[in-house]
Amino acid sequence: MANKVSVDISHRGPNGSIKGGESCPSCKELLTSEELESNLRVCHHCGHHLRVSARQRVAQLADEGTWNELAPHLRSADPLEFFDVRLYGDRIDEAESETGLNEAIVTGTARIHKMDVVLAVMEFGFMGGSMGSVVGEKFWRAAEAAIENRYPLLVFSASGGARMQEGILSLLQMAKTTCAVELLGEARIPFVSVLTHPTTGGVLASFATLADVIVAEPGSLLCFSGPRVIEQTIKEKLPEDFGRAESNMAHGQVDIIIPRNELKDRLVQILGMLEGGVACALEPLWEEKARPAGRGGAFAEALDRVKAIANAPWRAFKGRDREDQ
Amino acid sequence: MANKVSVDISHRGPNGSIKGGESCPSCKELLTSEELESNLRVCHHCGHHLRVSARQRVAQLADEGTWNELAPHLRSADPLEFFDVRLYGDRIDEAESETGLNEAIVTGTARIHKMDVVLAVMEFGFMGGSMGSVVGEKFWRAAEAAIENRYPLLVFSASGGARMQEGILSLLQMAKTTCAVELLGEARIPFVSVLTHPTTGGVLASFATLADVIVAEPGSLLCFSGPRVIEQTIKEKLPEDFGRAESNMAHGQVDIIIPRNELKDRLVQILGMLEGGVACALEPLWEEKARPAGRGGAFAEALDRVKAIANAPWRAFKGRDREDQ
Amino acid sequence: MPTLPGVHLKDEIAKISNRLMELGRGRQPDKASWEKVELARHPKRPYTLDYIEHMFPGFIELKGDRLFADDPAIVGGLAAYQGRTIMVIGHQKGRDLPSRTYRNFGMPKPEGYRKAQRLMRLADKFHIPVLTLVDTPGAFPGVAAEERGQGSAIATSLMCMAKLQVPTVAVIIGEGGSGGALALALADRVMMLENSIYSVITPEACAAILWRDSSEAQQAATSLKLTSADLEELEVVDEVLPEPRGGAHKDYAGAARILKEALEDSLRELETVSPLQRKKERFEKYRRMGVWREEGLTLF
Amino acid sequence: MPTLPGVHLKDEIAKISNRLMELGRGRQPDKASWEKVELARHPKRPYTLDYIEHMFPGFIELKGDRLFADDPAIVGGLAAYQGRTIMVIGHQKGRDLPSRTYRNFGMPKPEGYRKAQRLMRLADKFHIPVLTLVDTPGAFPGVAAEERGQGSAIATSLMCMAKLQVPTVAVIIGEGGSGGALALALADRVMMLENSIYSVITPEACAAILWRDSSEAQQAATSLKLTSADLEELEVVDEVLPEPRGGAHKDYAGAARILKEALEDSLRELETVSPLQRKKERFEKYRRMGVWREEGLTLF
Ligand SMILES: [Zn+2]
Ligand SMILES: [Zn+2]
Repeated sequence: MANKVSVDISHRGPNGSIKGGESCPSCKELLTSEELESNLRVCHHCGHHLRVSARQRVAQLADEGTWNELAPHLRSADPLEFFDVRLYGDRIDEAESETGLNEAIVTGTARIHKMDVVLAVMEFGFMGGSMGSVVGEKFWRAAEAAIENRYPLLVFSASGGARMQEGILSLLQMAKTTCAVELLGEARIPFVSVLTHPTTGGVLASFATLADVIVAEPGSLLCFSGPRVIEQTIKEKLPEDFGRAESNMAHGQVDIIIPRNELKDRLVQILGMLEGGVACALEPLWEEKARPAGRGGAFAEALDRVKAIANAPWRAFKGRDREDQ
Repeated sequence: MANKVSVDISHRGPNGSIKGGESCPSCKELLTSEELESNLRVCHHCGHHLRVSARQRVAQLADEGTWNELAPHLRSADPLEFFDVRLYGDRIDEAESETGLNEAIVTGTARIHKMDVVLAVMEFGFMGGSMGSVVGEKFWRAAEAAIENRYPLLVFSASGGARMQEGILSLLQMAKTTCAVELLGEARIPFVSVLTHPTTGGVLASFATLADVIVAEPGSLLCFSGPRVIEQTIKEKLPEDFGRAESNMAHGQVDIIIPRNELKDRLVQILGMLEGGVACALEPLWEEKARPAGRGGAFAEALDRVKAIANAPWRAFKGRDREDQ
Repeated sequence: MPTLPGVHLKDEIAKISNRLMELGRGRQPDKASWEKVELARHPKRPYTLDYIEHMFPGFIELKGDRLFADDPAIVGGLAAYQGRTIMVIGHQKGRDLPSRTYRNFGMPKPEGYRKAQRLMRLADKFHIPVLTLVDTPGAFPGVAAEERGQGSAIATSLMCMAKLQVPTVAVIIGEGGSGGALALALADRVMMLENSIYSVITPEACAAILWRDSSEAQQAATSLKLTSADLEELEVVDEVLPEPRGGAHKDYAGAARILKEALEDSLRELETVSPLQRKKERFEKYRRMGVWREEGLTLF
Repeated sequence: MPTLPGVHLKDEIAKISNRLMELGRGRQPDKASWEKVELARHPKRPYTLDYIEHMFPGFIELKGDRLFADDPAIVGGLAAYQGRTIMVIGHQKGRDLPSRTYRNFGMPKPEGYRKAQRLMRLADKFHIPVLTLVDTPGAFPGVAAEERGQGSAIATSLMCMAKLQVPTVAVIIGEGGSGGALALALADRVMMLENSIYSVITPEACAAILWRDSSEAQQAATSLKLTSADLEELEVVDEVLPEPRGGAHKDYAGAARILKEALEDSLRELETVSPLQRKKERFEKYRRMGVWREEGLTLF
């Protein structure tokens, strides 16, 4: 199931412009690639957190050589034969060559400070991090892997919303990923969601906000409806801090904002503490048969379900030429 | 356990002043006792709902001759030997003679439109409907009776809050009644709460708002902190509609406001519909042994607990001269 | 065969063949799709409370999320139904200007979704099946709604429906608009009225984004595949319910009768299995949602 | 012997004997009670975050109710603790004017209680014991707080604590003010620091209502029986924790050490029983709360 792929962060930034340097989107200072890389792509002038590509994120977090990509061969089909001014397939091809990824999410197992996790990272550079069938399916498989291996699930989201070119199937990924989160919950697998800039629409309104602990990166835009849509509705310009992580936290929607340089340590700490509770419950001090608890009854049940589902015949996409699975 | 007591509404109103008539507190029109009684103590000029005593409430709701009072002998002790400008015992005596009740709540079984229920009605005339140990204990026993008989629980609240003269023991009744509601919930016994004027403080902040369906009478004042306390805090006069049932409903705190002349019919309808779901679930169409559902596992469990608790040695109050129970 | 980054012969062939197909298809927008959009939004189309009136005479509306407010853009409550009880929850639009404003044009705020969740949990507690009626342009896009967690409210609504032990039936009766519609439609059975639509985005917004021209809405409506027939083909809905002649707006009672029969059939079927099995099947269904390919398979 | 309405010989005798007692007792307010009130409110008394700092170095604060706001008057989060995890939740006062304003003088709004509930449910999910630290004059009495359901927020907080499967320990560390305090104190073990108070109403408010004179607060403090010694006698708290010499405000580290030891003892004890048994014992405990008489028993 897993497939070793080495992490390569050298050749592409999130918008393909890493060669030489970039100017900080906030303070406009020029930052060299070296400065950026050494400081985890945080501006050392103003502290602005620049966008990080999925592969860079994996490199920042995973212990050297521990990344195993999951479901690396999943790619988009064109179930609606969608046409607008361009072909969906052309858009996919372009996104692939710009990002070096074949979808808007990469998933894998990794160790972070020696802790085994399932890690899923969205790539905003891939069609705006939009969630289509492949994002949903990869998320599901990542959740499955977390349950099967009993690893916690750590998800970094960055998304403009739904993949319009997959129409209603794109919308339904919200339901699908929610069901995956419910399975995680029944198995008592810790799930931590890190909201990065920007996380909006259907991703914010499904798995990203259903985690046990919701972390945000400083300054990230987090909203369901985009600022432009809201401005059209209220016919006013929005305040600068609209929908930012800090505002979201004040409004009770985010547990904790963690600057990028502390992220790795703090995430391991949080995951460890959630695991810590479960670990203790695995060997209870009491004897009496209590209701299903922890990784006893509920876990076994959730696992059975997942397995039953995994054995179910997958729905075929149109025109496939041989059985997958 | 139950004790037949006939319902007598003739001699006393909520403030002992029913002889002859009253003027409507809202429109100031004079209303004769006959008018009031025939219209369920609703002003036929302006629709204002005048306060109803506990006994009047029982008479308005219970089918003729079906009321069986529960725990009629429970009365307040004076555990703190509380003293202020008057003795607690004197206050109790006065409240008893003013209301003809021996506490701020009466509980019993009754039939309402032929539906068996456990009915608990608070009496604001009894020391402002304050909740002391007896109110808590009578509520608990009412919940027990509901579970044991599998009758739904219908509670009318009217309270100024805690019974200060019982100090911390009064506060703890909030915890006690909450535990009783949790037992009802585990047994899947429908619990409908009717908030009447006024319901405030510890009663609002415990069982009264923990019901499956929260009903309010029109115009009732429903708030945790009293208007005077809030006015002192914000140093402003409150708007007329502050904390009223209608405002509470707009703010999402109340399910439904029912005028008194529809109350009996609607309550039976609501209780019946909640019961209806459970009744169907009692005889499921499926065969497989599912998780404990309805009045199967969860109910049996809740009942066991209640029984175990009922057999526990009651805490003695100071100076009692023989075993109760 | 390498995965990334990918330009492969097979892909190229597929791409060219797609381009050729594209020339032949869709340059004229499919008028039928736009017609459905207009019917779904017809100002006289029956709304949730119209169906409730015709289907459940003893309906008792229950209001409020017990947190912040009652949202009139979603209504819900208990109904007696063939000697048993059902919880009915649906989006509610207004018909004239005051009621449209009051109902916020059927666009719920977080408190609407939280009310729905509260009522669903109540139903679950008492083993009462849940029927949802879906009819919204989408969740309300406003600053305060965002601040109160519009995204989270929709997500928890989905989660709530995923968790339910009771049978759940959702019917798209008008506009099934995006996440704001789906939030009430994660159900064991999802049905659409013939002239309703269900889409990830409004055709207008889609056209504005992809064509940069909202007058291309008719084209977008065709591309999005949002009609009941499209969705049945995509296996997103389980059944399409035919409407009375001329559309539901011509015969409220007739439309309600059709809906009621479909509900009865669905519940009869759903109640033959255990809650656990029902939930499992619900998960299997949503797990199958989506179309993807794995490497080595050709594009079609 | 008839019950209602009651003037009986036995009662009369009791009444007279009470009156006689009253003449002898309490006309001088008990200075000791008022001293405790002042110590419990001492401006240098350690608050929740002070205890957390000394007890749990790796504390991670988690904010927000996921509904409306984060309430700084209640703080909560995860802490590592002897190789395991604990959820710590407590009221938080401020120490200078800006922080007092920010913390709203330790008076929570509904969002504070709802945050606490969210964190408790999270703890329950992962079998993490819950420690609550209680220190508030009471829930905030404000119009908006009322509108967002202050009463309901406290009630659901109580219900949440009643439901928990994990061990729960509550410690009154300062002011245990009314329902706003109890909302975090429905626990398996309830302890009080020696110089804390726990009362159904503030002495000032009690005096204003009963004596119609708030300067009688000292008298009210005595009558209310709000000191740790009173509450231990009334069996409302399980244990009184002695404070370092001169009071907790003289030695934060010492006070934290005492609290930590008491927590460890409590958890060790609570974890020897099953969740079900623990919950049952919790219910039995609260079911016993209160003092009443049944007819036929004399007044004392
Ligand atoms: Zn900068
Ligand atoms: Zn009047």
